[in-house]
Amino acid sequence: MSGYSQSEPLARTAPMEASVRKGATPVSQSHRLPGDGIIDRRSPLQFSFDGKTMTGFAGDTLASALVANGVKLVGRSFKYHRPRGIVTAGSEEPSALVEMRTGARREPNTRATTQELYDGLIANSQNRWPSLRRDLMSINQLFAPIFVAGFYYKTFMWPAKFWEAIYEPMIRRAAGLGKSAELPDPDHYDKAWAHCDVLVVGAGPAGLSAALAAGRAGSRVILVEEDTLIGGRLLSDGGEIDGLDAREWLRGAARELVSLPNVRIMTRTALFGVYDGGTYAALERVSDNVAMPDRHQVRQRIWRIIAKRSVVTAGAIERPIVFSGNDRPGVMMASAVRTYVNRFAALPGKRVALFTNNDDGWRTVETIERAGAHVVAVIDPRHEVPAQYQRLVDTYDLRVLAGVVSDVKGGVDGVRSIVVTNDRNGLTQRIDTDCLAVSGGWNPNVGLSCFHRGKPTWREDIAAFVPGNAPKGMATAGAANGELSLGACLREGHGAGARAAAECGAAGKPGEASKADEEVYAIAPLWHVKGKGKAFVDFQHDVTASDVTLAQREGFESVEHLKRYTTLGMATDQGKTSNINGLAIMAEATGRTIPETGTTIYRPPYAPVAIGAFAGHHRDENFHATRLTPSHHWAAKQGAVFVDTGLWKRAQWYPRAGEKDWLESVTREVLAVRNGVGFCDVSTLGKVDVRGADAGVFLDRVYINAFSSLAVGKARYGLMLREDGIVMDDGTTSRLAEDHYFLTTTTAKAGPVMQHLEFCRQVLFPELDVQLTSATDQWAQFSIAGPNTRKLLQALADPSEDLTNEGFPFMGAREVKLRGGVTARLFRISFSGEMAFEISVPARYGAAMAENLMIAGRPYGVTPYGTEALGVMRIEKGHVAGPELNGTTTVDDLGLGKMMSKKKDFIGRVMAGREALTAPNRQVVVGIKPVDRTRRLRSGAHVIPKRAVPGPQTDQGYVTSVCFSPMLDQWIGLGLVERGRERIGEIVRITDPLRTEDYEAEICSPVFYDPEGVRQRG
Amino acid sequence: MRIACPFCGERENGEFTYLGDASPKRPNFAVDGGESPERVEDAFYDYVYLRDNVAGVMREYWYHGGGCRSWLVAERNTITHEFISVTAAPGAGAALAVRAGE
Amino acid sequence: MKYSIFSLAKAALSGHKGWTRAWRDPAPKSRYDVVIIGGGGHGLATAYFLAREYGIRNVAVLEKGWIGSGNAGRNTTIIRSNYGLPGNVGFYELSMKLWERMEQDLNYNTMVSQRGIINLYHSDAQRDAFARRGNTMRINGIDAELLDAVQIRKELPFLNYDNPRFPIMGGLLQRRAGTARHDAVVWGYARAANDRGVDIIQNCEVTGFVRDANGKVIGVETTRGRIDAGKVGMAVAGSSSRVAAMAGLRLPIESHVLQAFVSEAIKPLIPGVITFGAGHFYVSQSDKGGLVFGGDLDGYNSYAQRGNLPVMEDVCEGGMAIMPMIGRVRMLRQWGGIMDMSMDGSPIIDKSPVDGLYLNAGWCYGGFKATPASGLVFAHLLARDEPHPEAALFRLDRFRRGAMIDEKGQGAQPNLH
Amino acid sequence: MADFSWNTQSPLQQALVPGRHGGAGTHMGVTLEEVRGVSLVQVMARRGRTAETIKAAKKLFNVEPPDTPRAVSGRNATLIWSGPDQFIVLSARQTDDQFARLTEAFAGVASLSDQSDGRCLIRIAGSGARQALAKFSSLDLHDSVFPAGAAATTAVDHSAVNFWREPGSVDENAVFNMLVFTSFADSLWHTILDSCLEYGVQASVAHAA
Repeated sequence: MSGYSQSEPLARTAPMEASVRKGATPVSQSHRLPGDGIIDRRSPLQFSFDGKTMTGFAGDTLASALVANGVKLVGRSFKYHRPRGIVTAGSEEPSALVEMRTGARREPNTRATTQELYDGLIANSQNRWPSLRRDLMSINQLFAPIFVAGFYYKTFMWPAKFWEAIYEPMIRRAAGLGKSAELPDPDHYDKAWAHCDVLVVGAGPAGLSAALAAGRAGSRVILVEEDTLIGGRLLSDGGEIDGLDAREWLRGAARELVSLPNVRIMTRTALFGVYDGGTYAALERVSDNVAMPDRHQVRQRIWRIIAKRSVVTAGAIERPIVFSGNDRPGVMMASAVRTYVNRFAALPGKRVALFTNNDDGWRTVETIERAGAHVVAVIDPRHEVPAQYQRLVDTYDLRVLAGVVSDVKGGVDGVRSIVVTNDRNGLTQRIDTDCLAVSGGWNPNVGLSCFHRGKPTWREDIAAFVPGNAPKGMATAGAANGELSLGACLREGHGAGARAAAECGAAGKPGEASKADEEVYAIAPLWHVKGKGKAFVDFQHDVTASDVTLAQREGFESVEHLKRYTTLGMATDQGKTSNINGLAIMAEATGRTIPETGTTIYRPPYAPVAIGAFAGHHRDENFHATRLTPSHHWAAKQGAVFVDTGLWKRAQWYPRAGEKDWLESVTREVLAVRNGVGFCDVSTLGKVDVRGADAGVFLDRVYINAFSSLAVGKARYGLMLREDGIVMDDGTTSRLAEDHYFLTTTTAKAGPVMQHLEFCRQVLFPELDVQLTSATDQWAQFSIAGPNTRKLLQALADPSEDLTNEGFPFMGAREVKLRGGVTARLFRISFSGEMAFEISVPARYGAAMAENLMIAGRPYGVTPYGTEALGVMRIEKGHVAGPELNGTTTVDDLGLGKMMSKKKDFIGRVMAGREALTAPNRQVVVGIKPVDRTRRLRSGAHVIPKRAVPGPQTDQGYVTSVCFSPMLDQWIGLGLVERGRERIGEIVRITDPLRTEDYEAEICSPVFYDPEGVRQRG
Repeated sequence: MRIACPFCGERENGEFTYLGDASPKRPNFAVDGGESPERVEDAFYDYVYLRDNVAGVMREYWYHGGGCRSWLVAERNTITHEFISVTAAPGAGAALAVRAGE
Repeated sequence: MKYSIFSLAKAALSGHKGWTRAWRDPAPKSRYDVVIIGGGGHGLATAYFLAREYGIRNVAVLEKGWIGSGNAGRNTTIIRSNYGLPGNVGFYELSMKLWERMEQDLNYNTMVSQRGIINLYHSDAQRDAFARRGNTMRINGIDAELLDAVQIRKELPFLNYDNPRFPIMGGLLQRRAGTARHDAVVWGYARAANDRGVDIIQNCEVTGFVRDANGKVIGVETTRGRIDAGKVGMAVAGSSSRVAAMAGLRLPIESHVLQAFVSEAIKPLIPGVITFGAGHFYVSQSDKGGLVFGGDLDGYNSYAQRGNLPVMEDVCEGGMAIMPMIGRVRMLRQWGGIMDMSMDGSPIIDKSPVDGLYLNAGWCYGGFKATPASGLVFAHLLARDEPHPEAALFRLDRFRRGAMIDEKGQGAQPNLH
Repeated sequence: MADFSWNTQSPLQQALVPGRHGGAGTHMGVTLEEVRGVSLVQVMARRGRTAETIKAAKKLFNVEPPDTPRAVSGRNATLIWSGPDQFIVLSARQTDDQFARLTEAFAGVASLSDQSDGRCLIRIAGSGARQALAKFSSLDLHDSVFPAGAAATTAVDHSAVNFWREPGSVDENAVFNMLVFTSFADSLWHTILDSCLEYGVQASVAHAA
């Protein structure tokens, strides 16, 4: 569980997964600054990027380490394969995506800006061939004039066959970014729950204030932060709070929060979704900062956080400006430049140009100059220097240019120079620089507040959208709410935290809000600098300003059409840096305002989440829980082969040495039962204790036949319908006492039937005195069948028990004492058609029962049998089961119409009478025997008239269940056949095109064996 | 989604199963009560198949099968997923109850 | 303006300034022969076929938002005709045949990609059910193959065959199935219908029906005024009950939310469509590289177009069960669509009990693959006042008669279909 | 003929390996324990007989059964709320007629069902217990919400579980009890164990006294 990570050791040692190329001497950190920064210079870390070994420090991200090593080129773009560098320092990064790790742990599209550096880290660039510097796919740029938005909808249509054969494979190969691993993910994941009163999202100044206020007030607080450290922009921009240096204040705030037992801080934890009922989802990156998770530790963990209130203080994202060449490596957001210099002591450029349309961008000047680098020019379209920054101009003798950046020159090695155009007199000049810092203003992070389809509202003064109707219980504060000054963040955060705590009933005092300057933030919106050359809106998907205007010309004016037609904002960054610019350009093109144009729907997850994390523990053998029968381990010892039926593992058959296949084993088991005695664990059948004065009346209403008339000590076969008249389930139910029935269901329907019975009890017939308890797991139940069953039982039962036909007639049910002092429930019912009993003992005796049945039955060659033999015998007897009770068959279809009581109402009675369900041409259950006795019959084969041609008109039904019948010595089956019962003896054609089989078969009675039922009464 | 079971308190919806609209009432007729089969079938057809499918607050059945096994009647807004109320079915527990509709 | 590589190249020379609107943006006329409510794939296809096949060109398609803003733009783009029951079998095959010539018909690349669908089975019972269905398909002249584990391994070597839980035993394959670019289908039909004179009117919400003395529907009230119509057809799956209620109708339909997900773009990994038989997971890979996947309904009535966590988890668990190598691939987007869940899982295309009002509803999650056929048969119904032969069983009264078309055998419980 | 021997078997006989599992150092953050030899009886009041049921219980156990999700200790038994107007009687299994005698005591006022073999009792405690539980239980186990004696019927891995915090167990010594379905026990044990491994687990078997 994540604690407060600044008090954790920054670097964990772990074995390296694939070794960084040793020998190669690491590149020195050419762009690492001497200044402080929040990195641990005592722990140097080695890593490799595209096979080149470099070093960084604990506390670095991969991006900051690359910056420190002077690396500019990091990736290639999606469509044109243009060289791309690092644009931001956060999870909004559109360009610096890398393939992390190798082999089974290879992980595509990881943002270098959020990946913590660790010793032995291996990263590679992606979407390039053969190499990042010499990417032949960049030939696509030559076709750029053709590859405009939506071009593929207009071509690749002729000839039709070419699409799958040629065009599409080509497009698919070119598309996509990184490569997924090809081996199963070796790491573990889990999912956990957390509960709190107040959830604070984002640990910047606003979030810390909110957490402090709510925590002091005494409410249960969870503070989540996606970064490894708390502090947000304080870590990059510093400032002064309560007269203290920001970092000093931060340490104090951290100390206080940690001291509050009701506050829990979760770093490396990104909130990604807001769901119903105050459910929030977050991803904790537990081990992504090491090469391999520790033993017993997970890679990532998903948190479902249940909160009464939430305060979203997720900050804001700096906005690029759209101008020609704005995607060149070395063009970086101004705030990112400050982060790399101040937090990571890494210098993105030595001769930095700044292009900003707002006051905040000007902060960058001091950062660069103090770092010993030089600001070659500040380009501000506002034509005047903000008052509070005039001093900078004097101090550093700044070159300030009124106008815009109209072009950027450079290549794979990054920016070389920029062209500045004075938008008033049109004069241009070229300025040499190795880094262009850009600030187009700030977009508050409105995503989380819009996940319930809320619409953000436009604020003209900051030229940005702010949260609109946020989900119930959510408040937003600070930059996330459009308050961009440090002072306002502290004030708003504190207020929101205090309010949330109060709403949760916290009685304590929230204390005072910390104070800081509320600097003015002035901005003159600038979305797009018109001009020649490609001006990018969406860096990752290569959507340019002209793509947006083309979409507009073709009528794709709705923002959703724009998105879908140009793929703007559909890349892995979900348009965090591009959407607003895109719709601003669309607004301009359509002459609408930005709020009129509106935003696309914000959709979770806020940042992409590994699929493995969502699965958590539930994979491989834990994909679903497994249910074991009481005799499971015993059966396993006998070498049983198990089959999955629902969640259960059941013994399918018990192979013996020398048997060549399953059929031989199953046939042996059947013959052993028919000629001697065998037993089978049927504990998986659903069992329900039905008790109460009205138990009988209740069963009369849920079954089609009567049960109130059933005598104590007797069992009866029952059928249940759904209210729509279709058969739901069947089973035998016994009356053990006046007010106690023991009901059984099929294995598959145990759960649904229990739910249905409770519905009948609590909703439909609440006046009845009935109590229901599931007894499925309480009893180990075995079916014992075969002519020697009675002998076996007499050996097992107490001598005082009369098991003769008179003492225990067919369909009898009662308790019996067994030798050794165990009491069992004995039911004389038969699924196999043989003389048979079912016996139940408490589950703890299940294994002993199996052993004792073997002992008691040894003289009679007792044989354990599995579900296959069970199936064979039920088919030989024509008993219907799952394949016939398929959710579309009626009682009459199954040939059980006689069971339907006419004297009472019961669930499904009325709807069962509808014309189409009682039509004479329905498909009904019959027996089917291939004419050629050597023929193998297969389930799923269809039945058509003898000389007919297969077709929709001649299709008359299909084979539902088949088996090889040892008694008839041929394959037989049950089927659903049109008018089947009128066609007994008719020869039909079985057609099975899937398995290219076609042969004749006879329709016969479904009861193949002992039709008079002599044996089971014997 | 969280559902406040009147017996167990607020729980994950994973503990519950949904059945649907709680407004339709099962027609209650006596066998050989003289009703024409047509009219009885019509009544059941309506009960089994036809739905208001409300966009807004609807009454619906939830079963707390992963909990206290009570059938519940909830009022929930199908546009916002917000629960307005959750009450127990008439026959939940041992409470004396008359048959629905009587 | 005809689309082709040549027109594209020509336009390139002029910096693509020459392209015009793909469809006009007309103001509604006061009367149309046919008004279709709903500018999704089905509504637009219906208009297209009315104009092309039945010569009815005075047609308006009314869309309350932007065309394709409903389920047409929210589905997982799968096309297939692997159904098992009379009614569905012929209808979805008709649709498949229309998909196969769509691009040439529409002069629009809708990226119909027949890369196949494999429904995996994990038990004998599932195999038998697939065998029954596959044979039905073959008997109806539709391609289907039943593969065993060895054959599946040849097709999909990357699946997890060692999964100790519910191992893969085989699958039902339809090679002609696949995917199509869902938005392009909407735009293609819109452009083609527009070229044949159909008015496509966006941001025009129907607020009521205009009825004559006998109760016959003779027009609609909209947010852009009254529009008279000879006939009114509704193709508003997801909102069918709401629109029908304006005419006083109750339908055998519930609205449920179905979620869909897409991963970050990765290099080609999955050839066609795969569905997991022991859990709720199906997946394909888009041409852009994202894994497009989904699973089961959230399970409760909803009009919210967004779902909840348990289903996301359930779906990803299914994915990891058969494709554990996608564990580190990230889910990029999650969204929800509102399904018209009918009481037997099959659609309703029929005259409504109200004269002049025609229904095209109850698509459950079969709507996208049905788009072309739905348009054709609904156009037939509107033009001829009798059901198209391939839609003869999709009648509204089938529930009353007991003639349900219930592929899953779940009965009148929409959230189980 | 010689009598048959009826050895009993726990559903965890294979899954539960007594001893230490997981963990980094010597610290064992969680203790996992299966309690064998228990008698479990589900008591459900008959329609309109709740009052009589409570009276009968009071007479037998010298304590009123909980009418809200709680567990109370009575004479030789713990009564655990398991739903409206119903509770589970947990006691040590002694004689075979235990269930019969209880049934007699509640005759006519409540329906009883013997669940002694239908459920498996697992106890989890230790400093890491709550953190481990958070991975498989959606319950809020904070002292203020789930104090000693609190009970819940809930689901773990989609399987119904009777869950309660041992009456009188406080702070670090909080003990959480789980009654899981017998057929699920083996599978759930692995889920629970996996959730505990990172904290270090001491697994053992206990017998109800």
